Formats: sequence, C-alpha cells, structure tokens
Amino acid sequence: MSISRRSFLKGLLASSGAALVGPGLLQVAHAATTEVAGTWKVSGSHWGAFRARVYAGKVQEIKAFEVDKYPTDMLNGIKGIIYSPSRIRYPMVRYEWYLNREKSDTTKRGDNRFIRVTWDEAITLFHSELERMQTQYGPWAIHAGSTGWRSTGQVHSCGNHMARAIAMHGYTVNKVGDYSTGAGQTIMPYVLGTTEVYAQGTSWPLILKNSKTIVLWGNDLVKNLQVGWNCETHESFEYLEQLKEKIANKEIRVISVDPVGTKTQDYLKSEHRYINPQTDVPFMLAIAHTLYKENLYDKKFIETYALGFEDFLPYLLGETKDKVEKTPEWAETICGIKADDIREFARTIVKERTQIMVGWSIQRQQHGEQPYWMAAVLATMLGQIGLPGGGISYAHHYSSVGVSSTGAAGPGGFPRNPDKPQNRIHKNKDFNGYSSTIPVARWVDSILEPGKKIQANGATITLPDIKMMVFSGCNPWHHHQDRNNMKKAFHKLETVVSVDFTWTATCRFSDIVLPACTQWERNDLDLYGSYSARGIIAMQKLVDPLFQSKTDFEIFTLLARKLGQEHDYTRGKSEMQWVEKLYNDCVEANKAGFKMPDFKTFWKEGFVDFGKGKDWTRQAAFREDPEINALGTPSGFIEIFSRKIDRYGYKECQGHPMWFEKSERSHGGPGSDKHPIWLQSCHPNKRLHSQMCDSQQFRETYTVKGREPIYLNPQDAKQRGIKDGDLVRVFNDRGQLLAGAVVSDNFSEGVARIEEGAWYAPVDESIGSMCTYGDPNTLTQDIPTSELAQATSANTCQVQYEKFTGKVPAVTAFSGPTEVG
Amino acid sequence: MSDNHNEPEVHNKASEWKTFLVLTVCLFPALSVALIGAYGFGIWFLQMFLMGPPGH
Amino acid sequence: MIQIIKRFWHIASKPSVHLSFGFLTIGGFLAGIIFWGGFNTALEVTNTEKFCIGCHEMADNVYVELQETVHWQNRSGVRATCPDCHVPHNWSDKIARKMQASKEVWATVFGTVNTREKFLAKRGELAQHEWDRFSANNSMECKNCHNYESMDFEIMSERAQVQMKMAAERDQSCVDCHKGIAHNLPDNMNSGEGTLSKLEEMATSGYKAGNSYYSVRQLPLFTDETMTTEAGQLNAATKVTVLAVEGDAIQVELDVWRKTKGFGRVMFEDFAMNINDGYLTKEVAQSDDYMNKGETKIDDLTGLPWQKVEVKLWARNGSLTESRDTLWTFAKSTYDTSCSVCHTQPAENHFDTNTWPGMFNGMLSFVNLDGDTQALVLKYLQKHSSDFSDEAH
Amino acid sequence: MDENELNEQRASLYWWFATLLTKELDKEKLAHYFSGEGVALLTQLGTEPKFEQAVAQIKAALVTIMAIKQPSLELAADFSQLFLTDAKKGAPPYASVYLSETGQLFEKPHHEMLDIFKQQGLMIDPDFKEPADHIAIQLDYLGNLIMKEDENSQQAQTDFIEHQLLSWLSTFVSATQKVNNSGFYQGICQLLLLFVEQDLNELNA
Repeated sequence: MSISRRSFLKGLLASSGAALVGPGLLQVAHAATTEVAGTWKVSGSHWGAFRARVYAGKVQEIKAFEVDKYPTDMLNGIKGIIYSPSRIRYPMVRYEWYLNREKSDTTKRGDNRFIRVTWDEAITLFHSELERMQTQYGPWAIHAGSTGWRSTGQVHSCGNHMARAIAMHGYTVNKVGDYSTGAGQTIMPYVLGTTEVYAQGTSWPLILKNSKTIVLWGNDLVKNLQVGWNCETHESFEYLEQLKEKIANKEIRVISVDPVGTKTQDYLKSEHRYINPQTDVPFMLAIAHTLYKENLYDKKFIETYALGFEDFLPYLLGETKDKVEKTPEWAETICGIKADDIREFARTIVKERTQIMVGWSIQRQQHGEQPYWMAAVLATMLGQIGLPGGGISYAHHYSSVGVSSTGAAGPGGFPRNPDKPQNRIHKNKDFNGYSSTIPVARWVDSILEPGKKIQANGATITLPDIKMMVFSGCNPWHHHQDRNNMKKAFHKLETVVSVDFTWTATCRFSDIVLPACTQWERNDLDLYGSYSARGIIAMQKLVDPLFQSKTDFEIFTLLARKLGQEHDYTRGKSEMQWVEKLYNDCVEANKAGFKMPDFKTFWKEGFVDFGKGKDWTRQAAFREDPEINALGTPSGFIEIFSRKIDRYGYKECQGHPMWFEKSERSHGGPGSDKHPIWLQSCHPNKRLHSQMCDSQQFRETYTVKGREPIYLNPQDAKQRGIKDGDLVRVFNDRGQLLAGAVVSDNFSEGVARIEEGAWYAPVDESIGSMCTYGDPNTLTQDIPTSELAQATSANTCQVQYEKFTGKVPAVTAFSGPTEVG
Repeated sequence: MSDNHNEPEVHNKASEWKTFLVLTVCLFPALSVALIGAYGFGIWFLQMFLMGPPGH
Repeated sequence: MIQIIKRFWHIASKPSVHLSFGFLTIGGFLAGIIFWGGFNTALEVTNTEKFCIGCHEMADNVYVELQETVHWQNRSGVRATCPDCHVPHNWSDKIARKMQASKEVWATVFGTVNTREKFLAKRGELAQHEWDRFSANNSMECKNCHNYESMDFEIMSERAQVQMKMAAERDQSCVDCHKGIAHNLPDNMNSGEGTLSKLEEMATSGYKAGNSYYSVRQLPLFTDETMTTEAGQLNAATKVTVLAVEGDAIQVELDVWRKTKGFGRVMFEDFAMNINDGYLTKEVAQSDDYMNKGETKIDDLTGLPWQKVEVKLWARNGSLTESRDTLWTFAKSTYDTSCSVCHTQPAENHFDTNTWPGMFNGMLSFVNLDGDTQALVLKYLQKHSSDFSDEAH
Repeated sequence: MDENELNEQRASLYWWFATLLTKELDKEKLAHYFSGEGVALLTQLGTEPKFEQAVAQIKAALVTIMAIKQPSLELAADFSQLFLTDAKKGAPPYASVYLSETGQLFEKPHHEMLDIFKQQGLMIDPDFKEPADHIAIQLDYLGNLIMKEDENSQQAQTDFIEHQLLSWLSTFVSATQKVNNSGFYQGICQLLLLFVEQDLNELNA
C-alpha cells in the first residue's frame, strides 16, 4: 500500500507547483494579546438597546440595556443576523447582466447566477450605469428614492448615504409617503391639520388618570411597541402594566375593536368588540347616527372647533344620492355587530372620558382614508379632543409615543443633501414630462405603465419610465404588494442595484449587489426613546465588518470618489469624527436645557440619559385657543367636511367620510364566494417587518415546519381538514404560498393572518410560482387606497386555503442567488 | 522630669502674655484668612479645570 | 530676628506657667468669635454694592447701565444689587468667587479695563464668564427672586405666555433668553445666540417712513409709541410699511386679511392663504382704533368669511430688513438640513400654501428648531409652495 | 522517494486543493487545465482507480466549459453558486454551517481553528477575510502541518484530519452535489474527499 502510494505521488507536483498552487493563507502571528473574558460594549437596534460581550472577535452574549425594563425576546435574534449564512459576503454581479448588461435576459432575474467582483469593479459598474442612465435617458429613468426602515444609527442612516451620493451625480425620481401610513398621513392634514400618524400623543399618565374608556381601534399596542424607530427602550410598557392593573380594578375599560383577538387584549385581559374585516366605517357611521339621533353629541364643541358637520349630516341621515340612512340596523348587516350593541357602544364612549387609539392597519386597505377621517369625526362628536385622556390618537402603538418628551434634542443625521448642489455632475433637471416625485407605492405601476396619468392628493402625476432602481437597506420584495406583478415589472428594468447586508429577495432580484455590514460592525450613535427623547446611546462597533462588507459611509464614499467628490461627500471627516460631530452638535442644541458630558466621557459611558419629561395633552393648545393655535387644516378648524377634497372631484374619496364597498371583502362581500377568507398581513410579532427573518435560530422559535405561520380559525381549519402544524397552501388568482397552520380561537371565522415581512421564497423565477416560505404579499393586491393617497391596500385581500398534500418543496428563502434545482 | 527643668531663663508672665496675644490676635487670624483664601483659590481652580462653573 | 522667633516658639510650645488653662481657653475662644465676626463683617462689606462700585470700572460701566433697567427701578420698588446676581450664595462658591476677585484687583491695579474702550473690547469675554456661570447653575440667582412656580401665566402677554410656559416646562435657565437684561450686551451681539442672532444680523437700520420692510423674526406689537401695552405679535418675514419713526419706536402698517370666525385675531398675508403674519390681542382685534376694515369675501375652500384690514400698530425700532431674500436663503438651508434627517424633504412646491402648515407640524417633533426659525421656515415653504411656483410638479 | 519528498507531495496536493477552493480561477490559471500542468496533474491523479471517476467528472466539466465563450467567467459563476452563497442551496465552505446547532457562521469549529493557530503562533492572511474554519484555510494549514519537522507531526495530522476536516467534509461535499452546474468544483470536492480519506488510511497504516 505504502509503495503504491509512493509511486502514485511521485512526480505529481514536483515542478508544476508554482503554476497550480497559489500563495499560502497563513502567516506567523504577531504577539497575541490575551483576552480573558472579553469586553462589554453598548449598542442597540429597533428591537432594543443592549450591551454585548465581545470575545475573540465575536459577539458572544447580548443582554438588554439597563434603562430598558421591558426587553423583548427579539434580542435573541441579533447574533443570528450578524452570523447568518445569508450574509452578503462579497460584491456580486448577476452573471447574465455582467455578460450582457442592459440587454441581459431579465426574465432570469431573481433566479440567476452571480459572480464575485472586486469592490472597485462593482463601484465602477454602479457608476457607469448611473452615468449611462443620465446620458442615454435622463433623470426620470433612475428611481433612487425608495427607502424603508434602515438599521439604527444616525451617522450610517443608509437612505441618507444613498441619497447624498446619488444626488451628487444627478437628479432622480423620488417618492412621497410610506408603506405603513400612506393613507393616514395624506388624509389627516385635511382633517386634523397634521399627519397625526407620527405625532406625539397624550402622555400615558394623563390617560391612566383621566380616561374611563380606551378604544383600541385595530390597534395592537403590545405587539407593535416591541420595536422602535431608534434604539428602543420600551418605556411604554411600564404604562401598559399599570393599565392592566386598572382594568383588573375596573377603573378603566379597554375595548379592542378588531376582527381578531390581539396580543394586547390577551395581555391586558381587556374586552374585545369583534367586527367584520374592513367594515370599520359602517360601524363608525352607525355610532355617529346613534349619537345624533339620541342627541348625545357635543354641539358646542362642534360649533367652536369644527366645520362642515351640517354638510356631513345629510349623508348620515340618508338624504344624499345613496338614500341610505346609516342606522345601526344598516351597519349590522355589513359589520356584523348587532344594532343594539352598536347603540350601547355609542352610549358607552360618550358617557365618560374616552380616549380613542387608532392603529395603522385600518388605513392599509382600500379607501383607507375613510376610517381615519370618520374616526376623527366621531372624536369631534364626543367633544373630548384636547382633554387629557380624551380625544383621538393615531400613533400610540408606535415607538415611544405617549411617553412624555424630555424636550431634549436628539442627534442629527449624516446630511442627506449634497453640500454643493451646484457641483452635481449631471445638471439635467428635465424629467421629459414625467413627474419627479411619485406616491411611494406606485413605482411598480410606473415601470409597467410609464406615461400613465394618475390623480394623487390634488395633483396629476405622470408616471415616469423607470429603467434603473437603486435600493439601500430597503426590501421592496417584502413590503410591496403582489409579487407576480412585481416580477413582470422587474422584467422591464434594465438595471437594479441593491446595498444590503443579507440576501433579501430584493438582492436576489438585483443585478449589482453590494455588501454592507450590519449596524453592529460600525461606530454610531442614536437616540433612545424616539418620542420621549429619553437619552442618547453610543453604538460601539462590536466587531469589524465581516468578510468584504463595508459601512454605508464607506460604500457611498467610494461612489463619491468615482465622481471626484470624495471630500465633498465626507467633508474630510472619518466615521468616528462624524459620530463625534453629531454628538457635539447635539450638546450645542441641548445647551439650554441639558448638561451633557464631553464626547470622550459619553463614548466611554455609552449613554446620556435625559430622565423623564413632563406630561402633555395632545391638541390641548388648540382647545384652549383655536384661533391662535389653529390646526393646519385649510380652515384652521377640524374639517368634518373638506371642501378642498370635495373640489378634487375624486370618486373614492369625497368631501366627507363615506362607506365604500371594497374590491374584495369577506363575510358576504365581493369575491368572498370564491375566496372566502380575509387575509390580514399585519406587522409581525417577532420581527421588524422583514428584518430578522434571516435569523435562523430565532426564526425557528415561531415557524411551523420551517414555514411562516398562518393563523387560522378552528372552524375554518376543521372544515378543510387542517390541524395545527399542517402545511397549508394559501391561494387566490394572484398567487399561492405555503405556510404552516397555527389554529387559534383569536381568529374568527373567515379571518386568517400571515404577518408581513416573511421572506419571499418562490420555487423559481417564473410568474405564478409558489412561495415556499409564506410571504403574504404573494397574495395581496397592488391597488391604491384611492385617488387621494395612492397608498397601499395590503389589507384588502381575499384568499382560499387548503391542506397541502403534494411533494413538499424546500424553502428557498434565506439563501443567496442560486438556481433552484 | 522636674530635674530636667533646668531652663536658665525663666519665661515670665509678661512674655507668656505677649505670646498669647501674638497668637490670638495676629498669627491665627492671619493663618485663618490665608487658609480660607487658599481654600477659595482651590475651589476656583477646580472650577476652572475640572468641575466647570458652580452648579446647583 | 531668628532669636525672637526661637524664643517665641520656645514659649508657645511649652505649657503655660503663669496663665491659667481656663484663661487660655476662654481667651482663645473669645478671640475666635471676634475674629469670625470681623471676618464675616469684612466679607459682607465686600458683598455690598458700594464696595463693588468702589472701583470706577464698575461704577462707570456696568453700574450706570444697570440704572437704565428694571432691576434698578420698578413699580414695586424691589431692586437687585450687584452681589444679588453676581455672588454665589453657597459658602464655598462664595469664597471661591472672592478669591477669583483677585483678577479684578489685578485688573484695577494694572488698569486692564480702565477706559470705556478697553472695557467694551473686553465685555464679550467678561459677559461670557457670567453667562457660563448662570447656565451652569441654571440661573439660580435669578430664581432666588423669580421662580416658575410662582408665575401667573394668565396675566402675562400672550407672547410671553407661550415662551415662558415652554421654558418652565424644561426649568430652563433664565439667562438663556434674557441676556442683557441688566447691562448692555456686547457689541457684536444683537440679542442672543444661535439662530436668533443670525436672524438679527439680517436686519437693517435707518428705516424711512413710507417704505416697506420685512420682519426678521417674531416681534411684539404695541398700541402706541410708549410701547407699554402689548397689541399682538408680528410673525417672521412679514411685510410692514413704516409710517413713522419715533426714537425707539416705529409705527407700522400691516396690509392683511383675517378670518372673521372667532375674534379675528390672526392676520394672514393674503386672502384665503393661511400664511401667518402675526396675531392681535383680543382687545385690539375687537377694537376699531387700530385698523381700517376693507372688503369681506368668502373663501370657497373653507366657507369662511375673510376680511381685509389695514392694521396700524407700534413696534420697537429694529429687526426689519428690506428684502426677504436673505431670510429665504437661511430658511431654505435650515429646511434642507433639518428636515432631511429622517427622509428626503418634500420639494417646496410639492404642497400648496394651505397644506404646508399641516405637513410641517407633522415633522416638527423630529427637528430642533426654535419658535422664530419654525415660523420663518414655514412661511418660506408656504411662499414657495405650488401656489407660487411656476414649475410643473 | 524519501519521507521528505513524499510529504512535500502530500502538502503540495493539499495546497493545490486549497488554492482551488480559495477563489475563482482566472483566465490564465484556467488555461493550465486546458493544456499544461493541470492536465498532467489530473491525468496522473486519474491513474489511481479510486479517483478515476472524480477525475473524469472534472475533465468532462472542463470540456463543457471550454465550449463556452468566456470559460473563466462561467466557472466563476459556478464557484459563486457553490461557495459564495448560503447553506440552503449552495455549499458554503465553512465547518460551522454544518457542525453548529445554530447553522451560523463563526461557531465552535471556527474557534477551534483559532485556538490551533494561537498555539502555533499563526494567523490568517489579513487580506483573506474569511473565518478560520474555511475549507481552504484548513487545507492550507494541513499542508503546513505535514511540512513541519516534528516527530509528533504524524499524530497531529491524523488528529487534525479526523477532528477538524472529516467531521464535516463529506456533508459539505454532498451539499456541493445538490447544485447543478458544470460540475467542475463538485468533481474537485469529491476528489478532495477521496484523497483525504486515503491519506488518513495511509497515516494510520
């Protein structure tokens, strides 16, 4: 044996080694430093601020930041993000595109092969495509304005970096609005004078002290307050705990108006007022009808603070074109709540101090403007707007809204706009007759139907002919609706560039993919307590950028270098100098009110805490003096009837709130015969949108057979022979997906939930192929709420489901660009 | 002990009086003022270099 | 000499032979009391205004300036003396301050600020020391007499109410806003720090009757040239015509519109455009003494009646500029920087004039702008909104 | 052929595999496998009956690739598809992915390799920004171990192959087999597995 081996090896690589064997990968080490247990560092995330122990160049352990008394278990998913095998490790270019550029076979996009390139080559390609677009077409051909939930940290805010660098090159198409609150933020300025959806709300202590009833309208506080826009410290939960106690002591009633039993309701042990999906407006109209007929509403308040009630009344009383009086009996047939219960509900909320807290889900549906408007009308009729513990809010479930503000200034951000716009390389501002800004959710329409004119918020928009899209820290293949429609659109795009740290579906459908590092591989700083401005936290780099990833700052500095404007981009400052600058600016801004230590001390300590703020009541100033403290509406008053909207002449959003039938609706509504189940795609309980779905170990704590859970009603499931834990095929005419059944009494008949943010994982790139993991946007429809907001209507979605019996395909999400065999 | 008390020079009552007066009227007051002054300077320098202007 | 000290030490270090233990203790104790009394008396003497103005640097500069202010003479007859504001009351800090005065002694001896010119040149630095101290102790010396808890906001002017309530909420340091309340401000500083002074720098002077100007910031309005009764507030970047200049006071005319629902207190730049030009007190708004009423029209978009008025009121001589261009430049850069931290700021002409207030208010919780800047930026956005822009959008 | 020469040969082969699995072959390097030393090496390897099939697969893949316009790019795409992507569909070349419960990178195998390097006073080339449990690093290290003039080296080699390499190599190699492309790297990986197995047998003999 040993002889044959000798003879076999003989002469094998004797002289040829040099040609076939490359240089070694190991070197003699310098004197090694001896770490004992590692060091603790401070950082944070949307899921919570934390301290992390780093040892041997690796994040070993994560524990909640001490200010956070109510940390979420999502902190357990952090390591799974950093060390995910789904990390983008190198700059990659789609092979087909690399060979053929804009003439590449785009139908292969999303299921194609990539090759690794150097950073230099990747940036050169990126730049040359921007250049080609500006010269061959014009600014209208590039859409580089789609941004979403970045990672936390003010210096590296990914959208700012992308916007700044690309604006230094030329003009591009931009967006207005966002996917979460598109309808709400458009309608509310007409009604209450601000966007409302991101506004600070009445402080919780005042609510706890004064409210007798709290109505949670499609609002799951406990679920949604787990995540925050900045490094979250969960201050609201202290008050939810107190609220729970008050409910137990029968001091406060909390009623959830919701088609499903919420996490909040389970936690608070509060009441549930079931309502058929998408029928909030009929219920509200019937409440208004009761208040009017029983003469319970606050006439004085309406007279002093509101306009247009008399223009709305005829509709309520059935004296307009539709000739339908909005009685509780009328509403009962639609919303599924008994007429007497509606009356009782109306009497309850008008009797004592009532705080209405509206969630965002009800405006993420067709005609989503209407329930928001009508809720404001109800609050006006109750007459408690501006009183502590009364009135209406649209954001108490978001970040730290309702936690009183300290008034401290937070750190600013890396500048989004170029310092010297006059040095822009391409000065061409000619959009060729197209609009330069489009409603956020209409970009797919733009690609598919360029030149089409649509109405939006009083303007006419001409959809631009987009040829190239650039995304950074943005995953539209999660947040946009109707995947198969998106695939069609992507067939038309010439070039797609994505900057991200993980292989999202968006990256897999891109041509140039640039690896950013995660937020824990860079130095930064952030606010904690987005609305309370509780303090400033250092985000100390835990480990160096893994593989060939770079910080957003570095990546777009490289692009700026290509433009010959590196210095203008960075202002000659390094990452750490920017952190210091933002901190020092913040010290300056807070000079009057708050003493802050110098930067060195701050960085060492890891945070500055501003303490607690003073309680505050929303709209109290307006109530006190509506003339000086006028609302931002056209009239300065609450507009029950908006002449301005009325003047637009829109069909689906008229002069006052109205009930419109939906294109699809359960419980006897349109399309429910074929697809009887309403699919709710709300914000996830164990993620931030699609962020953290790639954290495998944590994901496995909630998946069913490796799939995203679909929450089903026991009756519905039984009827279809489905048991808890079964694989379910969910489908409609737009698409199909596989999900894992979780049968729960919280879900009523005809109602199912798949949380949005589940990663898209089609069997293959073909149109219509099944999503193997369970992304609900495979099924949702890509239609606007109305001509007013042109916002997403994700929650107007009917489906059917069945037990899955075929050969089970493997989950294709969470992987890089590979062919599905 | 008393054996060792062989001071040739007697300090008489007057010299004790003198010493007493020098101590109480001149030296100690001067020392106190100097000490308080030094304390004051100390605080001031601390304020200049370490603590910043006096807070609450 | 050495002999004397030796001898002294010899006596002092030995037990007393002639003086009793009781005498020494009581004698030392009494001497201590007398010393301490004397020390404090001396300290108090240095803590009097008389002592402070013993040096002509104080007497001829800050002291005479104080005499012009309300801290010298007022209707309630309470006055503040130098040490009330400038000497810390805490013992350690007070002693430290006294020692610090060695600098002042030095200055007197060497004549560092012995002329008015020298003093003025150094005023900025000297003032800054005091401001730092006030900002560190949160204006404790002011609050010894004026404290937020005891303020009756109701009897303040409306403008003051807004500002004071905001300050009270944060227990803000008084001197943040009230610099120059007892002495003149340094020359290079008009009225404060930060944006306010930036705005003030844009103001011109030497207004001529009959010409039109724009306010650089929010300004109080008064009923007459004595400027004792507040009549309302002028908003930033508001056009006024100067009618008369009377020393420190100027009479201005505003050509504005108002809604007639309520008291008609808010003034707008144009019919049916919610571009705020300021507001009037209830009394002034309801009175015919200060305005000529013009035509009344119904705004179709809200159904509210609007009335054209020419308002004639008085303001302090200052804080006006000839053109809005510099104000707009400042507002634009503020908007571009502050409002792009979270997202790309919408183009100015993306919304119309009456939509901007709502959109702008919605963003305000995320930016750090003071009241004057907020008002200015909003007006800038409104004046560059789709109603005024030719560019198709 | 003395022991030294033999070890040189073994080490060179491990380094050869390491080179192939470190990064994509550029045009020039690939040319060696169309005509030249690479061909000779493969032919030689093919004479060993155990390796015959794997070598045949490699050669077949080379023929397929040669017919394509840009063979080195095509092979680079194959490389990416296999190694630069993720556990679900490709075959990431890291022991941690196959051996750790979490399926994450930088897990225990990575730390074990770091410990070994620490003991030996070695470090990874800072330009090669990969975890220590990357297959190429392991092979590179093994080559060094073989060349080390140390009487315990033989035992160390056996231990290393058994504990660090073979613990995951076959799982890794079968993961490569799931991927459908030219098959060049699948053949190389198969060949590597067979070679390591045989080498271990020899060491134990």
